[in-house]
Amino acid sequence: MNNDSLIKYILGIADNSLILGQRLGELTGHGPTLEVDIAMTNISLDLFGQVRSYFQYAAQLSEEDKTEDDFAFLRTEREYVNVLLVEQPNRDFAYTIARQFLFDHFHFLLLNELQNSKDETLVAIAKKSLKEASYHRRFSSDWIKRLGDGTEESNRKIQLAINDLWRFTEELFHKTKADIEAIKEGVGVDTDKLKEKYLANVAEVLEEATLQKPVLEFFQEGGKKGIHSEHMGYLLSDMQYMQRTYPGMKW
Amino acid sequence: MNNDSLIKYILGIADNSLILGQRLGELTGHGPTLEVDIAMTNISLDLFGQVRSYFQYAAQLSEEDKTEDDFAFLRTEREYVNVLLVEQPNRDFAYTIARQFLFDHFHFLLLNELQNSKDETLVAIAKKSLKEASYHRRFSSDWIKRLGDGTEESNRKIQLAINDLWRFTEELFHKTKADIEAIKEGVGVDTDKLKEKYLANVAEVLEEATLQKPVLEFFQEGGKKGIHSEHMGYLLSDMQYMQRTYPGMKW
Amino acid sequence: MSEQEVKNLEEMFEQKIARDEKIEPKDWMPEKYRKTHIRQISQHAHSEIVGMLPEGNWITRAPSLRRKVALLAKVQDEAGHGLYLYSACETLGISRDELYDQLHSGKAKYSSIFNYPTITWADMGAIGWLVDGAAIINQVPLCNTSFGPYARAMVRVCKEESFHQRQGYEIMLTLCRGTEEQKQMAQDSLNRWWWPSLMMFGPTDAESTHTEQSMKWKLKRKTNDELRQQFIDQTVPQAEILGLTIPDDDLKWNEETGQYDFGKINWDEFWQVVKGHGPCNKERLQTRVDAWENGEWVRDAAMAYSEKQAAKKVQKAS
Amino acid sequence: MSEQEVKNLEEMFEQKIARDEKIEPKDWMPEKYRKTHIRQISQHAHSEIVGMLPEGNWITRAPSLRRKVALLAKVQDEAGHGLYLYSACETLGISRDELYDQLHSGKAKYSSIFNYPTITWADMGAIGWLVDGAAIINQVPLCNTSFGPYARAMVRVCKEESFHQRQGYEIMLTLCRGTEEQKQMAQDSLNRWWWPSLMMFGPTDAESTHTEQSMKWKLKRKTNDELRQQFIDQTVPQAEILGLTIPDDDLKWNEETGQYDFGKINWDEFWQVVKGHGPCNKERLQTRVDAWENGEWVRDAAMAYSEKQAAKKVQKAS
Repeated sequence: MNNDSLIKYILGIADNSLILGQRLGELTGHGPTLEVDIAMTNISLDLFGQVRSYFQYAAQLSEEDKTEDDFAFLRTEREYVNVLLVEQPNRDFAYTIARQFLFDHFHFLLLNELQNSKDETLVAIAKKSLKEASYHRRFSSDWIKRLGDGTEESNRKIQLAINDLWRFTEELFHKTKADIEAIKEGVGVDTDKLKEKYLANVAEVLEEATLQKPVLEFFQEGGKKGIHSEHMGYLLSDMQYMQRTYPGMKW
Repeated sequence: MNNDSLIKYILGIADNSLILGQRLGELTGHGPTLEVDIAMTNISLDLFGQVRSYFQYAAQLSEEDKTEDDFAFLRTEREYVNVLLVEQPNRDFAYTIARQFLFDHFHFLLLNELQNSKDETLVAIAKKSLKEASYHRRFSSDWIKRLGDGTEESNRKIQLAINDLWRFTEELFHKTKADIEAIKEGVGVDTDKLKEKYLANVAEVLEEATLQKPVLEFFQEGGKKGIHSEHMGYLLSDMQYMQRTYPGMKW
Repeated sequence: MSEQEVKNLEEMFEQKIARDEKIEPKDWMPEKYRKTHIRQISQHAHSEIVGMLPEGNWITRAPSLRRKVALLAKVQDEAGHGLYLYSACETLGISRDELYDQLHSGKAKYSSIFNYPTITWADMGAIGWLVDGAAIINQVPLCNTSFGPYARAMVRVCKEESFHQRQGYEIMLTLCRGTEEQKQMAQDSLNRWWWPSLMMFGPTDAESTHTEQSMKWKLKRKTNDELRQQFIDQTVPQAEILGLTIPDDDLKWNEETGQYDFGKINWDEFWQVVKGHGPCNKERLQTRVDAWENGEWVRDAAMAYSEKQAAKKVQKAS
Repeated sequence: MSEQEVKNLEEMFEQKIARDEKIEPKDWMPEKYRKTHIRQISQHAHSEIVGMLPEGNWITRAPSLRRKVALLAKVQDEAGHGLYLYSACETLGISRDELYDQLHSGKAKYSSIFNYPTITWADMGAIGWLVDGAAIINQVPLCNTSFGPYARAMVRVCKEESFHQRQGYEIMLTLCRGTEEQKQMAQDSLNRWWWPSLMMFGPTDAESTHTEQSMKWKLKRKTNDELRQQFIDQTVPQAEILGLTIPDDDLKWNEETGQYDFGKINWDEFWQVVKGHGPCNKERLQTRVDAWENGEWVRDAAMAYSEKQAAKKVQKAS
């Protein structure tokens, strides 16, 4: 497949890690316990590590003279293609964990499949990232159980967060033009094939956590087309602040 | 006095209105009642109107080819010289009103004196702004009374906000080099002469509001030297977002 | 009252409207008239209040002081419209708190257009140009509606809306005369707001309910489809001046009808948003509810204070 | 225990320390030793935790991915240091909750340096270079302190701090080799952090309490002034390499003493900050308290869950 499409395919994966990493980065120093603080920062670190691998590869593929930081910091909001789920704010710990949980289960399955890509660099990144994603998934699932089967208050809060964020789960499986092309070339993962497993895995944890799996008629989408929620602009104005204010400088 | 110093003197006044206007702008659409929402937006509008007059004058004085927007949007954080008080966040309505109240009483006295400046443009701006500031002062003082002499909860909240923000009041009267020069030239207001009146006026309202006037040993300063609180960076990253992201464009 | 008496009153009432006389709050009116007006006026008021949010989203990030001031003033005007409209509604014997309750509980609706996110500065232009443009077309006939307080409120609202619309168009014009990036931003915004703006006129006449009754009461003078057509015919030439392309491949001038033909509206999307599942329905409602709940202690304080003041006055007087 | 017995134990205890043997939690120790160590170790732990905040402030705004990752990792290390230190402290018979209570109520102190705001990216460099630099000088001797758990924690802490310090210096170096604007940013940051860094060594020896006892227990090996001098002598040449000017007109090399002479420290500022009136004392404490209070329901849930799980296990076993 041509480099441009491949870059787009890569951004479709990498932007999720970038924006979720950024959201988690907001929380460092504010966790409910020191141990959780450390664990969440760790997930953020893992995600940014993955982002760097993806963007370095994209920079290499690009015909323009680009760096990983150009991809991270110098796109307009409309050019970021992360799903809406990952940009949702840290309303409270329940939302943070629910967001993480709903993403991790997808992320794990995606990386697992990405190991079979025809693109060797993506295979290498997938293999390295899969271990991390597996740990993230365990961490967030464990917390879903703790909160779900903890106190009455925590059950209420985590159920509310799951209910609220559920509308963003469908988009995880949507395909852009670049996705479809990458799948045809044997490079990309056909997310359709992950959906059943995703829903089963998520349902299993929710059940163990004594939580209800939401039933929804309508889902939200937009992020993959670069149409984000109003939260995104504020996230970006902080994230891009230095690069925009001091263009072209090295740090 | 030379233009550079005069510009600095002007920024020392204008930046307070700019940053406070920006803080109030965050609240539009989120007020406790529609009437209060409208009133607060009105104050924000007045402040930005004043800012435009000051910055247009500063642009005129500047030897570089500058516009009002350059002053508003294209300085680094260290170059804004507003007092710490006005950049404090909208924690809740009590903080917003307390901040407004503590600023308005100063602002009114300042503008009142500025009418006697030897600089005619400043006199004109002062005359126009004084009416607005007088209305702001009445609005915020009335709310101090309502909250202070309202319910037990509102009394507790507004007292807390007053106590917390009191430490920023001393800086209102501090003088920069440009201030001292402007005073010597008969252009600037000697804030020393406002202090007693300020404290008396504020005390009078607090008393009527059944609130305690805080007694403090230590005060905070920094804003007038461009050393701001950590809140300022986030305020600026939003405020400057468009100008930084799309440099040199007209809107 | 006997059935006959009611019937007589109703007849006189209908005649009054037919003569283009205004119904005033103190006048007798059928219960259905009252209810319909409460529903429509409050829905309109809620739209103004919720409509503050998508634009309020760009106040802190407006790209120039001039634009920031204009945007603040515009959002403030919307709050003002909300205020007149709530007042007009209150004359029908319902309190503002009840009206808020209906909004916050999801019982009352507001214009679906405000459930789309404002994601670029150009959206401030597109909203003024298209959304206020569509609103005016919907609202101008209401300046002559039968219920006096509503008609008078609408006169004022329409005047300001028309100013807002010009302002929005001017934002678009500036972008379109700017850099390539700015022009793209304008085009992208038009692409996102065009279809939702067409949906502002409501379902096609075939699907629309209440129309006949509303016509009689002058709550409506033209059908949804007529108004929609008027909007399109008015807007297409404006887009041409901007040099922007309307995102509708089927849009073309029809010599025969003297109107533009246009493509199929995605009514599934329309109903999804109306039912509460648009991109921002949850956020908008949550924001309103949060503002209301966070403001409770403030309203309580104001109430307590004014009661204390009143008591003091009484004490002095006695 | 008789007075004589206590005296014997104390003597043995002092001899053990003198022989450079470690005191372990299970060993007998004088009450004052225990209390002094709780105070110092917890103060040190609190400093790590509060110290996460000024740097955490720049995580979302770090200027490159590489720097963002490094900063996240650094702040995470500080959380890790907090964890070892709280654990070391807990071996002295105090719970972590009690320690937090002391922090949140303002009873326990933490290093005053963290009450200054981080207002530019260069502050991430200056903190690494100067603050971690000063911390290392304060802490290296503690790797050989008498209380085993503290000494072992410090070995790990110092190793990481020294990595952080190099990293901070490297940030400064990059800025100083960058554009004029970046160099100015570095200079400005040095101007703001220099004097507070000197204050990190505490009051002058003349004003310092506890020193003698602390020396005996190897909680201190050099006096505040000696350590401060060591820091200055080490840092001035580093500033020269950067091409930055130390903001002290009185700073100059003294051939005779083989050390730098330096200007007067503003002890009023020092005491103001220590007493809780520094630029960010209120914000730092509020942030910690907010995190703790907002996390309460989470900790409660985790507790309830683990109790349920334990109960289930017991049920299965029986």
